[in-house]
Amino acid sequence: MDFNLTEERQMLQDTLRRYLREQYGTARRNDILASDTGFSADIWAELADLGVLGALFTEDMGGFGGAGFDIAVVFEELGRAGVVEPILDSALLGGRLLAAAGKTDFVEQVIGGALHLAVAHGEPDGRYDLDHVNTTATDGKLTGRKAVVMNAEAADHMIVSAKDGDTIALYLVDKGAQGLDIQGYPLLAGGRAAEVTLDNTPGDPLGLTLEDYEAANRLALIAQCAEALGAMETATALTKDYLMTRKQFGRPIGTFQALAHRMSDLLIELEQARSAVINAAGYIEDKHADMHLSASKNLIGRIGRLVAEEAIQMHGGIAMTQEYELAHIAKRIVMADHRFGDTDYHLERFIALSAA
Amino acid sequence: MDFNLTEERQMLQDTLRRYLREQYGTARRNDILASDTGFSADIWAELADLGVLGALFTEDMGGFGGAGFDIAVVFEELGRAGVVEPILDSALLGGRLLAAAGKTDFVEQVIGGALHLAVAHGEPDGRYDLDHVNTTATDGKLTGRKAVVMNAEAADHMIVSAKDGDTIALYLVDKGAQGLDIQGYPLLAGGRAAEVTLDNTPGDPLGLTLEDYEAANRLALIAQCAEALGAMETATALTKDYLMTRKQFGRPIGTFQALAHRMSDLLIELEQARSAVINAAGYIEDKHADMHLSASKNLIGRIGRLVAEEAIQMHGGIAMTQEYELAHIAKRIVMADHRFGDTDYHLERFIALSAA
Amino acid sequence: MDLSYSPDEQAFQTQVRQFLADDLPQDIAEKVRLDTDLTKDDMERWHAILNNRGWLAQNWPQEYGGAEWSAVQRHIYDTEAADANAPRIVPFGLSMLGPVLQKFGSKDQQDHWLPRILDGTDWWCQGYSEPGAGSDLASLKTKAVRDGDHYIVNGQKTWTTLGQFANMIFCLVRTDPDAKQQEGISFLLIDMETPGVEVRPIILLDGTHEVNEVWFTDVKVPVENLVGEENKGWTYAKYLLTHERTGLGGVGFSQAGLKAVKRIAKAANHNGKPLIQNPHFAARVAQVEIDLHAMATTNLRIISQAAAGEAPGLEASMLKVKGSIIRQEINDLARRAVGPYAMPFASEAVEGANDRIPDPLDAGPVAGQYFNNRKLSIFGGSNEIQRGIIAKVTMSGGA
Amino acid sequence: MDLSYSPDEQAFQTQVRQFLADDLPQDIAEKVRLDTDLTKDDMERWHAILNNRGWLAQNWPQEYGGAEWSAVQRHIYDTEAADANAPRIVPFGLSMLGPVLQKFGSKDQQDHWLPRILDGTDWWCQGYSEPGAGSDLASLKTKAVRDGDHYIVNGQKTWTTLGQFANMIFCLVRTDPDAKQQEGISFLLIDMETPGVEVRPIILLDGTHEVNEVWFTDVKVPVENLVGEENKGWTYAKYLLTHERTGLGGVGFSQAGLKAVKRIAKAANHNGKPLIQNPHFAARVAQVEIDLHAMATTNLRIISQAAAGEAPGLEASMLKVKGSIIRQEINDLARRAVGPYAMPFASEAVEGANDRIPDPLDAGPVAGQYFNNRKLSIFGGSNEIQRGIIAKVTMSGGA
Repeated sequence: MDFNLTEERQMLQDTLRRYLREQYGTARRNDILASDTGFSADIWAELADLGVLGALFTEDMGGFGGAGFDIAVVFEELGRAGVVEPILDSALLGGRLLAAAGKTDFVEQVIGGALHLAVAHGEPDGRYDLDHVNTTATDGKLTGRKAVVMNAEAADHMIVSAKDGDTIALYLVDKGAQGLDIQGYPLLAGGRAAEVTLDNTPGDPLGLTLEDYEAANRLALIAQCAEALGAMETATALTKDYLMTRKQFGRPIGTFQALAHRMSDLLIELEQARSAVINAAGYIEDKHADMHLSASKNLIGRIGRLVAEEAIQMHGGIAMTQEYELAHIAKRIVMADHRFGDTDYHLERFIALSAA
Repeated sequence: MDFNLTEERQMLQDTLRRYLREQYGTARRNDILASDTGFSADIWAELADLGVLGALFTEDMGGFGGAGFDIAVVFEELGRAGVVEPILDSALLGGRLLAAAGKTDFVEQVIGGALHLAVAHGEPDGRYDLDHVNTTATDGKLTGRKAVVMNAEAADHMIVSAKDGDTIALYLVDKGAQGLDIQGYPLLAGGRAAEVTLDNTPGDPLGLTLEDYEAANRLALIAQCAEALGAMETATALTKDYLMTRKQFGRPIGTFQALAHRMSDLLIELEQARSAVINAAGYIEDKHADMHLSASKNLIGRIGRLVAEEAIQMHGGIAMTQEYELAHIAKRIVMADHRFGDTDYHLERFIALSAA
Repeated sequence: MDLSYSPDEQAFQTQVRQFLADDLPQDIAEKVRLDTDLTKDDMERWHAILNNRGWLAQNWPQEYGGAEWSAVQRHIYDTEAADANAPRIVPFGLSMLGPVLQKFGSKDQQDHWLPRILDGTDWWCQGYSEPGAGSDLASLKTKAVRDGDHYIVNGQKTWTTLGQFANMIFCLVRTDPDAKQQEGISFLLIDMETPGVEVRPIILLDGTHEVNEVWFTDVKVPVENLVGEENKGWTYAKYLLTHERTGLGGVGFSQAGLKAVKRIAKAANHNGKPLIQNPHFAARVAQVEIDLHAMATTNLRIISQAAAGEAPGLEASMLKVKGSIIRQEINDLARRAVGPYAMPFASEAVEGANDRIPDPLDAGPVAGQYFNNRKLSIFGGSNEIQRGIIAKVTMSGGA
Repeated sequence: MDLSYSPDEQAFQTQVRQFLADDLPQDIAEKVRLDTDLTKDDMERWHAILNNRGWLAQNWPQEYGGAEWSAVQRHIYDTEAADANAPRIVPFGLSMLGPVLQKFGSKDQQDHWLPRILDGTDWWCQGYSEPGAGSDLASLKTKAVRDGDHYIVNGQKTWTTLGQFANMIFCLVRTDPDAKQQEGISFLLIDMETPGVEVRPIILLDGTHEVNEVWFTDVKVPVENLVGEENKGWTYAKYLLTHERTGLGGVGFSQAGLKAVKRIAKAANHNGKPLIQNPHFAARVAQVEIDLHAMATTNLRIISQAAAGEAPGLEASMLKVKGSIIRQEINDLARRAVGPYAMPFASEAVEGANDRIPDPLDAGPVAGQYFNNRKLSIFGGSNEIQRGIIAKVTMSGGA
């Protein structure tokens, strides 16, 4: 048993935390949120320079990390700063799928920050079901509709799942490909997504199946849990500061017992959330990995709701205003529940997997 | 709309509350709890004299009440005082079944307090399922086992359900009937029950079916909800008093904000519980009566657990001791969840009935 | 005990239902259903329709042009209106200022201001809260200094709901700086077009513009705009806070919201079956439905007491706490129900964004509403304040 | 980061498992599984078996005859022991008094008392709490007045666990009545057979006799039974409270409890199917299992810090709160699982009652245990006290 970060990961964490603290304050982020693209190319390039994207890939793939704990370290820091750049979808999910397909040249560009990807898997009535794919592939031509595709507008390439006969397979679709329609929109917690329609759109088969998608999806789950944890740490820290700053009847409101006890409960649950992320990252190679991931995503979902709601409530009015840091952070936390399966979805999956 | 008690019910409530306050204190009850029979014949006779048993029956049946609100008023007061005498099973459930069977002479004795009954319906592996009956009836002879039969030892007659072919029917079995074996034991929340075995035991068919049992069971549900409400009122009152009496750091602990806010939540939930009982009693003739009853029993179960646990927690050590009033009351509240279907059972039934 | 409506009440319910079916504009109802922001014109249109029917000032005495409904009638209207997706009546003039003027205003003030509330000439907003004061109104700092026939007002109000549409604001201002906390406060009516009044929007976390800051810099207010006596404003404010405390549970809104959740969950897919058949989701829905059903009865009990002349005290605080928890839980269920489609962002505050948001379940911006309705447990006396009141009154033997 | 045991730790685990399989008496294990009260003889028998193996004083240094296990080893033992239904080691002599004597006792005291703890000559109990003092130890009132070679002790202790079996009690007593709250307290060892010591049972709400009142009337205690210095007892008590704070979450107990719940729920019928297949029950079980799984990792993190020499502070309080909530939830699930059979009442305190209780699911007295374990969040520093500590330390910038 060992609960210490390796030296490399500790350094990555320190570097990234310092960079984001200095470069990714509320004002900067609000500018990014208000921008047309919904993300900053400069930040992206700088994160690539810092090695943040490379940390998501193994040495075999041209990176210098790629394990569960590398991903957890990176996304916890991104979450702590409320980063809206679509690193999870573009670099991690997209990049690891291309790495699995052996597209080493593409992966190199992803690590370098030059290539942007989108992964178009979910469909309008598929909700969180991974095997729900009605998009068809016929002779390398894709037809169907994909729902809430993150980063679709900015992506140079899109990875699209489709059914070729009974088999779900993944295809690479180029930006501007024929029959590809992208209807973009902003997201509540920042960034942009799109409804993507394919109409006989040419796609390059990646030689990947649903199983490969599921493998990448596991990494996305670690990342999403870690990101939510980081955001919860910020929400808790903001609340703690506020409770000690804001006064009523001449004393900090945090010294009133009801709020103090509720704050304690948040801190306890935060430790639980931290353990959930450690479990997600630590059991990723375990034969029960999916069960552990569902346990973690469920717990992160439950604790996330509690932390977001309690942080807002204990702040009071100020937390209801868009310009206050917590507003954005709380949205990141709650919206994390809408990605890769929500609290109930993973509760159900945990029950099925633990009964098996 | 009218939320006032009729004059008669108000009088019944006042009389019963006064009687129990004077005659059914902690010391008296502890004597009863420690007794072999687990109930007091004197109390029973006096309750009959006060008209408490008669209030459970309609005028047609020889009583002077019998409606949902009559039952609710009686059992709320019994619950408030933590009464352990098996009025619910013996007088209400048993009595109303005999009334449904037209046994007016028996009902008269029940109302007068002279006749004690037991209802043997549930079976060891039946849990809360009403239609789970494996006991058989062949030519008026009953064979099978009945589980946790309340008041079995003291009952003059037992009403037993059994399957005659495919039909569940009810039979009257006399005390001391051939092949009747009664293994009694005390109950955690007071009173006694027994495992009852029938081996070719003669039973007198009452002409009642499972539907009749379900009708009587509805009244038992009202009673059980109301009893739990009364006990919750006592638990809440005891806690309120304790919080204002017990001091720490020179002030009543109830003035500390955390406990004060939790006390407020209990009071809010107590109002919810009161409404649940009103709904149970008020919709008993409604075509959706079962849905309303399940809603009420579910809510009473949830609130009951909260009230019992919070009352104990806010008291601290003293509430852990058997001799303190709250210990008994908390047990009554929690054990109410194990009768006539628990919180989960009724949640499921509510979902089924409200989808229909 | 009788849980059903009397024949008269049933007849009234039919009348209300018919009116809503006939007269509620469908474009407005659709906006309410989808939680799209209503324009000022939408709200004024609906007020005019209600006023035309004599149902705008539901709680006013008939002598002032009110409908003078009973508590039960108002409950019936609220329930039916929520079910029909009617907009809520903007309360500042009708439910808040009106009763204060009727009780404490001069004859001149009543004659001047009350008809203008009914016919929509004035749009009122409320100037109570100040930055840093939280729920503690007694510590307010906005000053009004008497100068001849005028007061000179300086200070800042915040959380002013729909202040961007208002031409008038009723304010609590400090007129005696030396008096103790709750004394020395006056109740002043201020024309927002007076020089020195500035309204600045506050954008809420879901991107909506509902509330504002209102700044006063040397604003001249005629003395005839003082309501009642100088330095007695706290009394009037308290009257307003204790008056009109039924309906705080938002039963109608919750019932409408739960209906919407069920509709969405019947349409939403979950592993190839409707989400509503998923036992975990169904359990959440059922529990909040059971809670709501009990609270509706609690609400009726309080209304029935109010009808019998008893002032709702603690029960109002209880309803506000439980009501906000239930509504917020329903908002949570709605956002869960739509799955990934909770993420797209619709906001009037983001230009043109409303048009392009996919919404295959026809649910509206449920995640935005989830965040927006966190306000229910914060504004208007937070749940913590309410719990404090309940504890204080109960523990001192008051209940 | 590595969540798995090292090869050495795995080997140790195998050793422990083997020992438990070989040496744990089956009659005792069955009593533990069914939560039947253990007799004094049962507990002494198990202590002797452990002592024989050298594993009784797990945290003592080897120089005192201890096993000197690491935090991880102790965790492994705790988990395996809970899984095998081994009785817990009675902590008063071994985990509480032992370390205090080793740190603050005289050589004579160590030589005399420590071996007697190991070989079972003495059964210790703890005299800290007093009536009315709650979790506030500093306000204690039991007095010890020096009189020649003796102290004369007068006062009352309460919540004395297993005091009915003990022949010795270590007590906090007030030796300087004029000193401030936490000063003037001494740590005294008292032979319970001394005249003037009286033990009175407290029956808990589930009918069990676990705790006692201990009364002292002019009890003569030799001065050599003073540990350390007079009036410094608070320091030793604090050492004891901060020492040995791993394992507070009761992970092993919860894991064993959850396993039992699943077994019961597989056997219990619910509408013709095993209860465990009921989605609502399964959801409750799954959620607590997920909570517990995370807390087990939290527990390991703290153990790993302790192994690295860091003193667990706040984390211990956090574990105690969360651990009690999880165990109580598991107790709640167990009582739900057995349905109507939760109602029968088994208690040693009721003569002969144990024999006649029907228990078709072989679950033991789950409802009694549900009530009994409400103590987890009350005794040993209530959850409210722990939350206060967490808030105080965190808010003052300590974490």
